[in-house]
Amino acid sequence: MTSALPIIAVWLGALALNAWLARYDTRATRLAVALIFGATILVLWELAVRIYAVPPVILPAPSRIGASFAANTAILWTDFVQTILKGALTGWLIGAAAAVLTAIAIDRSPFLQRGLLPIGNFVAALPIVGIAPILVMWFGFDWQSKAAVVVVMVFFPILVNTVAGLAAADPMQRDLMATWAAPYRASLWKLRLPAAMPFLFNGLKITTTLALIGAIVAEFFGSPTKGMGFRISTAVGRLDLPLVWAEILVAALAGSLFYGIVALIEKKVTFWHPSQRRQRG
Amino acid sequence: MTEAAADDGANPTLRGGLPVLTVLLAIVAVWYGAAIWMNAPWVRDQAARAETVLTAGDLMRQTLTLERPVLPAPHQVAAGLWEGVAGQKITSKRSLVWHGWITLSATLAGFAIGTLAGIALAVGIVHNRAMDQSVMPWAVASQTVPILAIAPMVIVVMASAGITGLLPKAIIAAWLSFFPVLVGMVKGLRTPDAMQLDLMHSWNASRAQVFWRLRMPSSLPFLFASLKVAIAAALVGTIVGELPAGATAGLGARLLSGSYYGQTVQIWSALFAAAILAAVLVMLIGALERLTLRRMGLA
Amino acid sequence: MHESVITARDVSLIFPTADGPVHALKDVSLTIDRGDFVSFIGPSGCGKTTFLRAIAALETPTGGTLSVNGMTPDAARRARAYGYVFQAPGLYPWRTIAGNIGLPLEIMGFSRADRAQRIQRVLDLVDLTGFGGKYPWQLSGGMQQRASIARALAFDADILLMDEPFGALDEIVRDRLNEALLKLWKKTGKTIGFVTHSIPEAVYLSTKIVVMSPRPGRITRIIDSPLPRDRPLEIRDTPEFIALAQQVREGLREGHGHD
Amino acid sequence: MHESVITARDVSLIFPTADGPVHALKDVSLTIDRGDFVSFIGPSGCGKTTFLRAIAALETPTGGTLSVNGMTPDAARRARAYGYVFQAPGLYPWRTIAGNIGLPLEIMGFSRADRAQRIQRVLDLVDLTGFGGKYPWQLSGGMQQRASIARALAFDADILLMDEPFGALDEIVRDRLNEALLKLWKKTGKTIGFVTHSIPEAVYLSTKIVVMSPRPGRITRIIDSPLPRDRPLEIRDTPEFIALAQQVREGLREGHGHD
Amino acid sequence: QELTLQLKWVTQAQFAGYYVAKDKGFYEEEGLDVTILPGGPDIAPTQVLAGGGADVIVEWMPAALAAREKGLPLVNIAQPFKASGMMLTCLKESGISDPKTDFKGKTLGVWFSGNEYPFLSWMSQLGLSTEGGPDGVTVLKQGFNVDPLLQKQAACISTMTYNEYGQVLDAGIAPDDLVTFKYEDQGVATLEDGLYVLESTLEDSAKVTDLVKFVRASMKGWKYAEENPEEAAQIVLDNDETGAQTLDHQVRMVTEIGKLTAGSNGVLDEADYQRTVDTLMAGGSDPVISAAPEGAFTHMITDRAFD
Ligand SMILES: Nc1ncnc2c1ncn2[C@@H]1O[C@H](COP(=O)(O)OP(=O)(O)OP(=O)(O)O)[C@@H](O)[C@H]1O
Ligand SMILES: Nc1ncnc2c1ncn2[C@@H]1O[C@H](COP(=O)(O)OP(=O)(O)OP(=O)(O)O)[C@@H](O)[C@H]1O
Ligand SMILES: Cc1ncc(C[n+]2csc(CCO)c2C)c(N)n1
Ligand SMILES: [Mg+2]
Ligand SMILES: [Mg+2]
Repeated sequence: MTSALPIIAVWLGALALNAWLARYDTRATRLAVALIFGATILVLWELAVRIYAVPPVILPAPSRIGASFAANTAILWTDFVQTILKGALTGWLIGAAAAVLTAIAIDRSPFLQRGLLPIGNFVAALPIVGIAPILVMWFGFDWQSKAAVVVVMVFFPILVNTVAGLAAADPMQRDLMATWAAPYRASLWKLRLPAAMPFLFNGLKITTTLALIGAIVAEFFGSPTKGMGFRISTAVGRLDLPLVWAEILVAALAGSLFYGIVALIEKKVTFWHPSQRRQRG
Repeated sequence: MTEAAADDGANPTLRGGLPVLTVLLAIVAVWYGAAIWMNAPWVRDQAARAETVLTAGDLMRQTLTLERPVLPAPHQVAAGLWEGVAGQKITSKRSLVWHGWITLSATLAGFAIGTLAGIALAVGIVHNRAMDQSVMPWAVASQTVPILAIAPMVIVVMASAGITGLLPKAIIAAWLSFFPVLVGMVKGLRTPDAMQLDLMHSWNASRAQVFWRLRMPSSLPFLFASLKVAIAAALVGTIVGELPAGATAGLGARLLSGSYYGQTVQIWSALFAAAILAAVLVMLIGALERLTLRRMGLA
Repeated sequence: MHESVITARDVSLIFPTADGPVHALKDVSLTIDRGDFVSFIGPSGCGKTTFLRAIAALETPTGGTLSVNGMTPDAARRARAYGYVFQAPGLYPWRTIAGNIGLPLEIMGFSRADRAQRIQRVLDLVDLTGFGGKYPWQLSGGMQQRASIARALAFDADILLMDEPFGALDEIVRDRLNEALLKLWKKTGKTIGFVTHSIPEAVYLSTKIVVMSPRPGRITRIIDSPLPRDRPLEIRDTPEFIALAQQVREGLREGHGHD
Repeated sequence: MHESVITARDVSLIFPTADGPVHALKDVSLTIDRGDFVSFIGPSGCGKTTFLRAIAALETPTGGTLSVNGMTPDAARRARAYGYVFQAPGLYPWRTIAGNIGLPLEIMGFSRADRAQRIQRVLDLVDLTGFGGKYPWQLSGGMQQRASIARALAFDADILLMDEPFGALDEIVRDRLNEALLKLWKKTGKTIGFVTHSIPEAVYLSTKIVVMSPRPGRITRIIDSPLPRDRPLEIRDTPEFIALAQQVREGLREGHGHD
Repeated sequence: QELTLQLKWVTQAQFAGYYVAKDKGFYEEEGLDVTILPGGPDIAPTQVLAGGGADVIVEWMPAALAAREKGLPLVNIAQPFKASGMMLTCLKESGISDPKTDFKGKTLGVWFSGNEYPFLSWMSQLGLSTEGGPDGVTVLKQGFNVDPLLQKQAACISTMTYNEYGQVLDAGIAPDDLVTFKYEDQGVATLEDGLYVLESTLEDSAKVTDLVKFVRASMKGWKYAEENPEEAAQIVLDNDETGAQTLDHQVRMVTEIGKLTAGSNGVLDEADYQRTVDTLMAGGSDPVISAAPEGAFTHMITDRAFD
């Protein structure tokens, strides 16, 4: 029991520090709060691994992961380019574009709405572990098949959100368009899409992380000898857990960056939405 | 849109299954075409190896009846599904119903845990500045951890702690499904406009009251959109969790064992079973959504 | 020039609601000629908004016939016959005030230069010079309402439908805008449908005053104004004006009596 | 009974916006006594809404001091001193009219029976008997506005702040509600802050009329009314009334001149 | 006495001996209650062992020795598989007949997750780079099945004599259209399916006794399976919870497995061990193990089981 004391002490200390910092709402303190939160987790992890002598082949300590990260930067960079830049990003862009176009088609035609949406639900629910082998069979071993998996994975969440968003314009705003006899394209560009943006970005944000998962996991089903998924599965086989976690660290950093960029664009694009304006009370 | 909705109500065929049927037919047609096209190289190769000459009819017939096609034809998948669902006692290990049930129970458990966690975190984020600033980046980071990589570790660690069966799978499912709920709810809970919040403020409503009477109701459209994504994610999580669980039971195990042996028809049947399951779940949430919104006068 | 622009014959409109149908309009018949300035006045809930919406093809009557410029309201809508000011401002939050005013102009294909010049003109007209770059939520309620009036005036629709456009404005601005509207109307010969709650406003502006009454919504009086088209503000102190106002007030009383 | 309830001393409020700060209030000083009925009148954008919001602790002044019941506005808010009617109805679309009116009552912990009875009473008061079960979007604009007034009246706050509550109503309903409001005020001795654009309304209702002017928003005149507290509608034809109205009109003109 | 065995792969005839021993009551006769956990592509049995999820694992020696170097003290206690079943299977039409000359510029499918070592070692013996290019070979991380060969995404793929090779044949390709290179024949064979435990387990005398009984009963199961392939296949089928296996395939697998277990009585042959170590140490620029392992196997269990 007493062995848990340092863990509890660190935890409470960090909690208090953050609560105090959060009262000063500046850019610097916001960053600090997030970093302290993360640092706390890492310290707790390190302490737990050391105090309870967890075998490194089960869970390596952050210090070991850091060392492995530093020692393998070249490999990590190659894998990052292969999996994230080529696989995830390409797939996400294609998937998002396809989903938005489909959402517009669905929104335009009630026929398609009734016909495509249920089937869209269905396609989206195809589990990635089932599609990945098939897509690897169809699109080959390289990043193209990973991008295809990502396309399938991100499509549905973006579709659902965009369809909801296109329905979000309020009646008076639509009536206005009607009184101007705005052609479909105009009301799409100038009303429906802007009003859909908060929802669309909801979908885009959720899928940033799905894209990474998809690209990495698809590599488990066949890949060239590089890529994060490849490295993770082979490193597990060699029990090189620090390398596995270093790859996971890269994935987490890349994912947070990706998400952050999308969130930033969201802020710029949907500045007018109440959730983006300063909150009162 | 109002016009479209009006047309729609006026035309009874649109309310029925006609659109779904049409789109479905189109898909099946494309699918058959693709099956012939994708399986043809193999059939031609085989013919060349056997040094026989193929007529167009032979080619077509053979591409649609291969035992391990690149892309199975719709009727092959349908037969596989029928065989898996109706051709077995539902307690049989070859029954898709049995495997489906195992997957479903873990999915629902994971979905419940994930949704609760997502909502709880979102509530925390909206109400607590320290959480607002610290949780989100790490929630994002948590989702970028490739689950397929850590799922075996989760299973192994939990198994060594004596936890096996449904719970480890449910936890992986929850891991994947809490995130869409979190993102959607944070947005949804922040949706009320300034005037609505000001009113609450002028009544000195407590945070709980603002939450239950304003934030929660106005977040529902976002919540339901997220729940649909989350339940699909939970299913994926469960299936992923079923792989390293020793690939013994559940649709995930079915999928994978189909993969080992290149049993495309079995893979596709399991895939469809999973997708049907998910589609049904998503539709249930959709129905719940309509019901709730109608009761709230919003639909 | 007695060409009729809007003809309503026995128009009825019923909203089905959860607790029974609401008779928003019942047997409404009315002819509006080209160049008429018609005010609609009546207690809240009597169907003024609904009737204006039906003219603009935003609602479909459940009975009777309604024609605009000899076409269906919808055909007229497609021909861009309407400028509409809604009861609430309905500005798009993602566009600045100038952007909001410019929106219908963009849609109707006005050139960039023409747009800029029109935006400037209507901003001046509604006293919002210098606010073009602000976002709707940065303006006061009255300013938003004026922006929405400016938006409807920016393109030159033949028929202007205005639903309580000046409700949120103070007397002085209101007077100024009333004058401006009259000037515009005389210059352009537009046909105007105008909902108001102010009897003096209705009398001052209109060539025809339609008094309505609720449950079911219907027309109780149609009063043709004998006032000349040229109306200085001082006309409001003439006996004709006061008599007319009295007539409208009586019409309103009657309607209320029916409750 | 000259106990001061609201005291503003040199209150300033500046909104920072992308294109420079907006001076919404500048050096506003005012004392409101218990039981006063104070009207705010002035051109659109002069800071009426902003001042009311500052009193209700919905905005924080950037300069000067403001106290309510001897406390800060925020403390008064916590003590549930305010009933507030916003310029737009602001009804919650997922609640019926009765549900909307009952909402603050629920929040303040009134019993179910008490709630039902109060809802009934205020619905009657604003002439919406029978509409309790409808949703906001099933009502006309004026009906929505009345519902929002009913909501603010349902719980008995000491201080009632009303931002153009009667803007969307016709004269007759408006007269009726004006009378009802006066009766309520006399009976309960509430302190009322009231924004309006109608000079007669301001004069008819108030014990004190505050005339404001924009850019920067400030008080140009404070007129104490010599009219008695008992005011039949006919008081509007008395010379005192007309003189007072003229005074207000002049104040307004001055303000507009500054543009 | 309870004992948990973690398999390297899914339930199939590759592990017939253990399933037969369980179903035929051989474990029970020894007073053991054995739980058999199937593996899968994402299960590293070594990790399960380290996490305490199993007492004994079935693992290939390269992976076991690599884990040992990573600080997980695995010890081989028995070796039911004498010969290696791994080979490279190529389509004849790809024009490969001699490994020394024909692999250049080709794409080869290889299993990773600890199974790649013998392949890498072989390539380094042949002097071929595995980084692609005209003078090397392009390596694909092969998934679970033989699709890359059927789809012609690779000229050759890794197969086991008892499993994937049969699948290629099942897919409709005649043996005549194939060329195979057994690792045994290329001199790079490494020991497969052995039984491994942690060093600490061997310090517990009660556990050691259980292991002795376990190995004895398991070998009895293996011998029974060799003699009754049909029945063994049926037993495996009964134990397959996924319901994905077919009897034909499992019968053939038992038969092929029999050829690999035939030469073994469970005792590890030190010459085989040495050859495995040599192969792994020769592994090109990035050898799998850097130093000859010490104490990576023990005869203690088999000695006590079969004396
Ligand atoms: N959130 C805001 N951001 C920036 N400027 C604002 C904001 N709210 C109000 N203003 C500005 O403050 C000034 C006063 O606004 P306020 O709403 O108080 O006017 P008002 O007197 O109520 O006008 P009206 O009669 O039109 O409602 C206006 O110029 C307005 O543009
Ligand atoms: N969408 C709707 N669903 C149901 N009833 C409606 C709907 N819209 C309007 N009504 C009803 O129709 C009647 C007429 O409404 P309308 O909005 O035309 O009144 P109005 O004359 O414009 O009133 P106000 O002066 O208050 O704006 C009202 O009783 C209202 O409750
Ligand atoms: C991902 C993955 N692919 C292949 C193997 C190799 N392997 C080892 S045992 C066995 C069973 C033979 O049918 C196979 C295929 C592996 N371990 N992991
Ligand atoms: Mg109206
Ligand atoms: Mg205001």
